[in-house]
Amino acid sequence: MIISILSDICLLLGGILTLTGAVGLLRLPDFYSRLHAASVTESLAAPLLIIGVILDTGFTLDSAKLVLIIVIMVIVNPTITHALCRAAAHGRISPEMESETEFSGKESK
Amino acid sequence: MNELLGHVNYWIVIFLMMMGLYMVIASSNLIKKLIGISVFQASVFILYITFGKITEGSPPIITDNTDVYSNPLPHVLILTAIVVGVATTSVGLALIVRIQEAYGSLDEDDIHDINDNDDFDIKSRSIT
Amino acid sequence: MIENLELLIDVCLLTFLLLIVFAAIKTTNLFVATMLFGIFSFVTALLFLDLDAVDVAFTEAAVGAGFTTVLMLSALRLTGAFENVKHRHSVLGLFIVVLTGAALIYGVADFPNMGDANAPVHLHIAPEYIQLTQEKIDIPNVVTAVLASFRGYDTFGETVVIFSAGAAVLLLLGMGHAEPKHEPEQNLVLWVVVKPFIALILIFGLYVQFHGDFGAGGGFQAGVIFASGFILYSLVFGESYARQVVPASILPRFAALGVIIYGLTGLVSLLSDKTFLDYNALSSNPVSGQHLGILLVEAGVGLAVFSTVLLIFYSFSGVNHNE
Amino acid sequence: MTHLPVLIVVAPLLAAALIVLLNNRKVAWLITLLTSLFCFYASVSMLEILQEVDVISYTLGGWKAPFGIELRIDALSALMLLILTGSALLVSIYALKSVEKEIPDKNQVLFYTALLMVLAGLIGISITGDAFNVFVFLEISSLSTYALISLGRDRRALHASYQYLMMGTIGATFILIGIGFMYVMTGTLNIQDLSQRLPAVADTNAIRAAFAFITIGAGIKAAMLPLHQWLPNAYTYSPSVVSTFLAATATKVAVYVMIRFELSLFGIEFSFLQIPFDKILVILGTIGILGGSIYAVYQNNVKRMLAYSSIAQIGYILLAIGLASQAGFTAALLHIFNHALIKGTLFMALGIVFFRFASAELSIMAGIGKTMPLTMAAFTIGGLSLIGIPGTAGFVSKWYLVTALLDASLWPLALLILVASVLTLIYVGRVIEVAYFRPTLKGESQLKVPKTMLIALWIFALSNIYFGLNSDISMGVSTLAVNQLIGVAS
Repeated sequence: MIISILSDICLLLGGILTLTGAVGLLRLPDFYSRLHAASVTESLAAPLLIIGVILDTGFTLDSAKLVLIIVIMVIVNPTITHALCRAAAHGRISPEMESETEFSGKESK
Repeated sequence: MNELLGHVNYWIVIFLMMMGLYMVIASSNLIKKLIGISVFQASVFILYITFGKITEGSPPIITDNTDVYSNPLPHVLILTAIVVGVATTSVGLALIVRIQEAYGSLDEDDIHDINDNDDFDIKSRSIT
Repeated sequence: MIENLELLIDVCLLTFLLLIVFAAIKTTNLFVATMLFGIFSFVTALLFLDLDAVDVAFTEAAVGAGFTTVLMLSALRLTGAFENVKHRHSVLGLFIVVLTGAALIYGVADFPNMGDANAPVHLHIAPEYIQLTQEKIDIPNVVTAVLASFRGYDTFGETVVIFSAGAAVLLLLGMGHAEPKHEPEQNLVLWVVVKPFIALILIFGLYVQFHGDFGAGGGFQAGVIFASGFILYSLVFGESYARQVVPASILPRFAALGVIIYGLTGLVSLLSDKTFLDYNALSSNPVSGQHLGILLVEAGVGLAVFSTVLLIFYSFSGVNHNE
Repeated sequence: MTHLPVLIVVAPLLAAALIVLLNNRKVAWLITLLTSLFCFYASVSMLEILQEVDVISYTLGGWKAPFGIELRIDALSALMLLILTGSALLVSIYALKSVEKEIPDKNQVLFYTALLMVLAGLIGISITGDAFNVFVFLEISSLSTYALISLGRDRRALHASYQYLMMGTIGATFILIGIGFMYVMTGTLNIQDLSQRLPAVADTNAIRAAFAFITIGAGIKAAMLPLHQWLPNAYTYSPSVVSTFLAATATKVAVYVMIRFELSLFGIEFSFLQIPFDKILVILGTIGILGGSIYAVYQNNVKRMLAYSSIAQIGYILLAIGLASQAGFTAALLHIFNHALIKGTLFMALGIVFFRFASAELSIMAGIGKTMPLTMAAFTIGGLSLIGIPGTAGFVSKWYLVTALLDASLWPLALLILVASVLTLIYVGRVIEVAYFRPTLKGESQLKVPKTMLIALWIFALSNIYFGLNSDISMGVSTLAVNQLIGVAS
């Protein structure tokens, strides 16, 4: 019973975080801050969702695989964000200092 | 209502196919055409997989928990078709790279213009 | 309730797909269109998963979302054409599209409802496949059984399709060679993380290759995953190093070898006067014969797909193809 | 020898792989030649077997028919096999020198690989008894075809190949949609099984839509007139060996797919009585004949001229099928066979012209009747056969077509055939006039025409005359095939 409530909470929290991440991705002004918003989804929301699922299904071989996925995500996602940032810096996309919102930002160039 | 629910998948997939086909015909850029055709093919794949689904069925991997398995045959066919699709895409992309090298453009209209010029060159050469 | 939930997820994913394609049509930036296509493939894979097609979903994720996107990006890099500002509106095109759509809508009107267990598709052949797989082949994954044994000839054709795609790309672009000056910039974070991951990816590839009888997976997915390990290596550490590990010139032969392994496995049964690809001939016990046959055939597929995928990647990423 | 049906497909596929493994140009050619020789032998011996049995069935993997894939060779398949393997044999003799000249050294090995895969794909389509398998082998042949076309010297070959890739993929996907629709209504993919299960669900939208999609898909591959845009460029700019082989075989196999699906799968009753497909075919055929011929008259590149002529010939075949009579079907099959001979001859002759002058423009051919007498004589035989002069193969099939038209009391269309023949006379006449009655251009090429090319060309040319004078073989197989088709349907 408690486990199922816990799982629900995890799932709900994960869902909310995903949503905020998505909103951030749309609303934030430049490439770097958008990446920041996306990384929230990656590094917290997704593990939370997976933990929720694990709690719900109980501990089987499948949940071991899910744990592995969490581990991989935790390692890989920051690396990808790092690589993307470097690529952006390499491609001379400068962070926007003013807070003017620009939807089709400079990163498309 | 039942009819509607049972067919809504098909209708959306058909709309997806139409969009893919439109992308092929209406884009003048060769890469976009190729994306369009991949979308078109992928929607056909979804159509096939939809055939194979049984409500409350499980994936066709035999376990002790269930007796209802979705139809494995469409899965096999589409597995083959996906590979064929990728093969086509890669050949198409290779052609695109060569076209860009040879014509300096990936725009179909430009390429047609250049081709017409080539034709004209040959004619004028053969007259002289 | 559950059926409606499945349908709901379905419709949501399909709506996603519609939006993605719409955006892809609208965008004037080819890079964006390519990325959207990658997302499209990935959502398609999710949809397949929801429709119980685990093997297909796996293939779509590995091949469609992974490999195709990498290829398209490499092609974009080579052509350097990222902008595509022209829109053209073709009345004839719209007419053709609407006509096709109308014909499709007309056709599906008679279809049995989605998920109907009494549809003709589920009554003929498919039940026999599930039953025969349990009796004669004795592996849990029916898709693998149908793929490699019942319709093994199709799969042979499929392997040849991949091989011919490799040959076609090689004819068009050549093998290329790595640009010596063009080393990727040194990036310690990537190096540290990627190194163990390449090992993980390769192990995972092998797992998928040999676990195909029991769960989702098989030669195709394994081949792509195995190749993607090398592609990752090449992207992070530089292509010239990757080419030292697996030289491009050996890959066409590997691919051909894969096709030949498949073909010879089929031909062996002719010796004992069984038909082509009849794996019962491979062993005194029909069931273990089937196991052995499927193993060999999947190995051939895996080898052919791995080498072709890597070869195509080399062709696109190398330089100076037209000399 | 019971394994011939599968060996005829697997041999070229494995040979293609073997060529890559060995990676040697001469060996590649030799393997190609031996493989096509074997395939030709196999198809002839299967034709012999078919004199005694109705159909050769071969179940793959030891699974019986609707579960496993079945190879099914009836007289119609055997006719296609004869065309395919015969052309392949001659083309591979011809290829030795032509490929050396036209294809860069580093691509030659893969060229033969692709050629063998096209052959295997087309053979696979012709003998399979499984609807989905048609799609797989269609793609094997198509992918290799795209690569082969793109090897033409002209950069327009690349664009032609891309156009073909687009249209071909749409066509193949349409066929896939059609197969899916049939599958969803019947639950099976085996053609034999489908033809038994279809009548029960024939009166549904889904089956009618399936019919439409398969027809359009095959129509694109066959370059049926409004869907023909890919063909002229593809034939014009591809290397000679490729255009010869494609002109002799590729579109015919697409027509075969159409016949196989519409006559033996959907059945004559469905195709011609429930939906008026015969009328549609007659209209499309007529447009094709006239449109193709008129376009051909205006071309200055002889390869392109012949490409448009091919579109017109597909029109003849479709028109003959559209008559929905025994005579009409026989005429269609005969024309498939004879047209392969005709176009094989013409494109091979052009290939030799191209070999010497690196061009197939009409103006370049001035006076070459004197400098290349053997080549142009063969071209003339092919041309006469295309027009339909008595004593050539082209005459036989046109004669049967006109008789079939008169039987159906469609004399206006019979007149139209005559008009089209006059148009053919005009465009073939233009080439012959330039070749024989214009002064030779200065700067004559010194290249000697290799003997292998001439031998292959003349076998093709003489077969035009042989099958024009003695049509026992072609007629026999065609009649047998038609009887089986009608028998299956009734």
